[in-house]
Amino acid sequence: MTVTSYFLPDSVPEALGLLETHGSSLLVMAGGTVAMPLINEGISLPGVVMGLRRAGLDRIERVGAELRIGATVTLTRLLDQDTVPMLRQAAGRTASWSIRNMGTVGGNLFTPPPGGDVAVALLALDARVTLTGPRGDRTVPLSEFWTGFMTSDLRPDELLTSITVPIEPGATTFVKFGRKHANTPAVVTVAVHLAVQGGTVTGARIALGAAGPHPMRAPGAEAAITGSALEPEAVGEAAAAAARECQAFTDGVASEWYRRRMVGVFVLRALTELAQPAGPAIGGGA
Amino acid sequence: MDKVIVTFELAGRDVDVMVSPMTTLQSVLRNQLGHTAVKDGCRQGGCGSCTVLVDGEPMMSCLLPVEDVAGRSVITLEGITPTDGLHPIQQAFLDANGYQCGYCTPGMIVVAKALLDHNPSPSRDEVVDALSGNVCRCTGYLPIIEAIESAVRAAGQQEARA
Amino acid sequence: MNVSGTARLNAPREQVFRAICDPRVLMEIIPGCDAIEQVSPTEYRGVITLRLPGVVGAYRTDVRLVDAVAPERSGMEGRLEGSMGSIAGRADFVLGDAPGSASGTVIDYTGSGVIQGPLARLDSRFAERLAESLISQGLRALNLRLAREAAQSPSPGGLRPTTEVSE
Amino acid sequence: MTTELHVVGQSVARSDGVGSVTGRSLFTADRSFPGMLHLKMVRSPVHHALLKGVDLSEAEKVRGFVRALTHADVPHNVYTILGLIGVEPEEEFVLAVDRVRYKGEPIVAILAETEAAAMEAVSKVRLDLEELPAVFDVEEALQPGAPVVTHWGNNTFMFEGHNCRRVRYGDVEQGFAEADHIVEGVYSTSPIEQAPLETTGCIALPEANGRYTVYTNTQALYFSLDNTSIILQVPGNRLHFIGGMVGGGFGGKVDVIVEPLATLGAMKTNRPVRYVYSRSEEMQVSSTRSAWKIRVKDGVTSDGRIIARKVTSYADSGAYSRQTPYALTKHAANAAGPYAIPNVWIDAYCVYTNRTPTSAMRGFGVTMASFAIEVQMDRIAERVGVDPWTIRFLNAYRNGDIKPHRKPAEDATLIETMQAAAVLVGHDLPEAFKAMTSDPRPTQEGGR
Repeated sequence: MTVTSYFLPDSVPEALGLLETHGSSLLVMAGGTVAMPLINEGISLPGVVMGLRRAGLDRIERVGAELRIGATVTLTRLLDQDTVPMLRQAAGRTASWSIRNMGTVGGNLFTPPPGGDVAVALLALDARVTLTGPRGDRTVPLSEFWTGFMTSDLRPDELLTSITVPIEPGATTFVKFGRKHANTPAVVTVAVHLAVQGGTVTGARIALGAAGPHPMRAPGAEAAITGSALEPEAVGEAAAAAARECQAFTDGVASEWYRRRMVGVFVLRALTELAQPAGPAIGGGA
Repeated sequence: MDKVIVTFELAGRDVDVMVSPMTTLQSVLRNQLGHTAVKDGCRQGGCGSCTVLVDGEPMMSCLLPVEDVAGRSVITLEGITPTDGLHPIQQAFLDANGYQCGYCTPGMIVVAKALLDHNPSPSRDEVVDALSGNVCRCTGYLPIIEAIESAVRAAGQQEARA
Repeated sequence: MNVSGTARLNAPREQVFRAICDPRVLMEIIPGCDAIEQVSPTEYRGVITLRLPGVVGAYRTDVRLVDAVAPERSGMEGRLEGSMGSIAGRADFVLGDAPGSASGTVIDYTGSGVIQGPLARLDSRFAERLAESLISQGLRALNLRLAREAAQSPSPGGLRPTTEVSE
Repeated sequence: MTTELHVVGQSVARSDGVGSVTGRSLFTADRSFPGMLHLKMVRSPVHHALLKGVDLSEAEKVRGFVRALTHADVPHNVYTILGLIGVEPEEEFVLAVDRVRYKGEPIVAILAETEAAAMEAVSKVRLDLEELPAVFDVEEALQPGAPVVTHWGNNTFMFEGHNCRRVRYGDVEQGFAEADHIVEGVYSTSPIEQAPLETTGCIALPEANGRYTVYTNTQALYFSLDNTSIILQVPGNRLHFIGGMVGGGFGGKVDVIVEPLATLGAMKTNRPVRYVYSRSEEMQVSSTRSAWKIRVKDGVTSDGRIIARKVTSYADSGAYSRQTPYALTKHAANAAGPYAIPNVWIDAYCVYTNRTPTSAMRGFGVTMASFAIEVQMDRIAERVGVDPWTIRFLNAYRNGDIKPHRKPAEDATLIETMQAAAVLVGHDLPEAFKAMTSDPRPTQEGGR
């Protein structure tokens, strides 16, 4: 189908109305960095399309102990905030300046691996997503949002409208290993958030990107370092656990065996960095 | 399938174009407005040869439906080139041979302009990072980086004298 | 395009086999399935709507059960057709008794097909990963449904229904 | 008397520089013409299959569809571009007839009013395909029972009755027997896509006088014109090819693959036709540099002289020949490297697989030979216990030396190049090597 109509609703209610009118034949798009290449190549041939650029979802604000990010906040604006440093790191390693000016945080959650590096950081930060439908909002932890490769819990009559990130003290790091220094899909991405008390890890969230059908936590690795002081044995065990439990795959960027080994290498590097950072991360602030 | 009229500002003046829905800004600029300095290297947001400034920010015009820039200001290389002579960045590219086949050059210069507008004296790393979305298959990037750095120096001396 | 996979289901083979052949069950477990009708004892026709990032569209599908040997195995030949192109092929599944469980079943499936149209232009591994993911979601949904069925009505023959649901 | 050089050694401003930095230089696809049609290709979705039928019924209903071109519309549906220099047999088709041999092989060209309409129509063409087993590795392709790719039954190009290009010089087995060391290695390179920033493309316009103007970014203007003339059975003087700016080529734009069909489209519709590759087409379908597997076995004396070199190499030509038989011949002439070796034995196979056909890229055929030979030289140096400079100076060839394919070496410069390189990297060569030249050897040592 060549596109017969392209809508730019200027409010969420109007957008939901369009979703209801056109149902499953309506392609929803935000920054366009996922949909437009497929349309330009003649792989995706939608009839009716809705862009969310003007739907009023581009506010980013700190609300108490949370950072609330509108779904169409661009990645560039994540670089301008320092409330959650890991989000700045992740955005900085994603695509290029022009693409960061267009790509949105909400869109990043729908980018199939090996893309979607900001989504990996959000998973490690235990973010929640707000899904808005005709019957109002519902909130889903990001860890339960993805249901498979390119599929999610989003219902046909809903829009993802915002992402909420808890602002917690803790040691965080974000490591992306790609074939190039910048503007490159990941071989593997590792995002870590550690809650630390008196030199001991009391809570660990390790998220892996490009090592499964969607960004995934590594519970085995998390268990291996919880209760430790990140001594080499614990870090080594966590790295091995992550390599075992990840669901690496082969694509044009890297093969399954290479990704599985790089998961081990980069979880080790990420945790080692947190173990002896420049500043006193263990027992220190965010 | 009904066409739509879209109005936006191009190089400082308003233009109206009649398009089929969701025609890309790249296609409108190249095929309807004669701005063929906007190149067509991939249409996937991966090569940067179609970079334009939208309200002063670099964007890939191949991924932008023209409706999305309605009412906004668009600048292409045609808008950066003065009516006579060359923009200092263009002169720097010419002097430093910051091009060979010329296909990536417009995108490189548009991004360089946006970079210097934001940061008049960027470090080499900042120049490299700004260009990370622009692919060049001929020069190996060094002459392009050196061209931008010489434009920065020239602008610096300009200020010193002003 | 080639796909394969396995899953553990918490119901005896006979129940699993019946479920897979029941259009009402298929409607519930196939992700995005809007409609399905049985047009003959072995033929089904339906519509599946997939909303994937960057792509939308409804896909007409018609599937025929072939070489069915209840409750052990069956083949499925069919075609999926929509705006993204078409996939024509065959899948086979084998139901085995789950080791170490009185009433569990292990389903192993393999499938191959020829993709045509726009979807064929993507890296074939992309389509394979998508298909395997959708199938595993379907099998997870089937498992939940079987567990619910078992919980509501104790299965005949006094077998104690297992309520533990495994991934 | 030193001549003062005005250009050589100076940095001269290029005449087309202003056009590039202002973006005013027109590239092929920057042009558009009223009533211009867009050509999009229906391509094989599989690597190897029988093509039993094409169903255009749905495609024809698309709003903006104008017509389709199939193999029946092509006057001389053969696309063996080296046919120009007598290379046979004719084996590749402009549009597939009853078989497809690589993923992306062109089958049906769709002409439509807009690109969107053309792409929609392409997505609605149904192909009746019966998939066949495919082979992707050169050595597998040569095993008995491997899937047959070519129409003449074996998976190699035939060079004057032999299934490989053969070079025999001296007695290599004798050399191995006399050698103190035998050094062996296997070297393989992968296909490389040239990926020019501007994709392959052209626009063909029907002129009033029955001629056709074709704007094209080909690297080989008259090579394209001549091949188009043969394919369309139209005398060359009715084709007016216009080149100009080329947005990078690197060998990727000598395929002559878009001009024939765009011109045919213009002929059949009497309207301008634009046929430009998308980036994914350039990556998947435009011919790459071939992958190569090279086995080298050397016989070396204790003091580092190479007295025997046996090379067996396989070029992966992909599904069709294109330029690879020519590259293979160039390879065979250089496979022994720039060294004077008395006993040389070379077998070079041009092998067909179900990969994308390969063609030219920057010194194709020789670059991979250099890769293999120079790594092998380092290995020999290590085995013999001399440094990499010495092994090369010892064996370097000079003008007048007879090369394995029985041609005297002319304008040999390996010695001078290594001497310059040594200066650049600050490596102090022994006096003997500094004094060496590529001049012909004194006669008493002659006949080497």
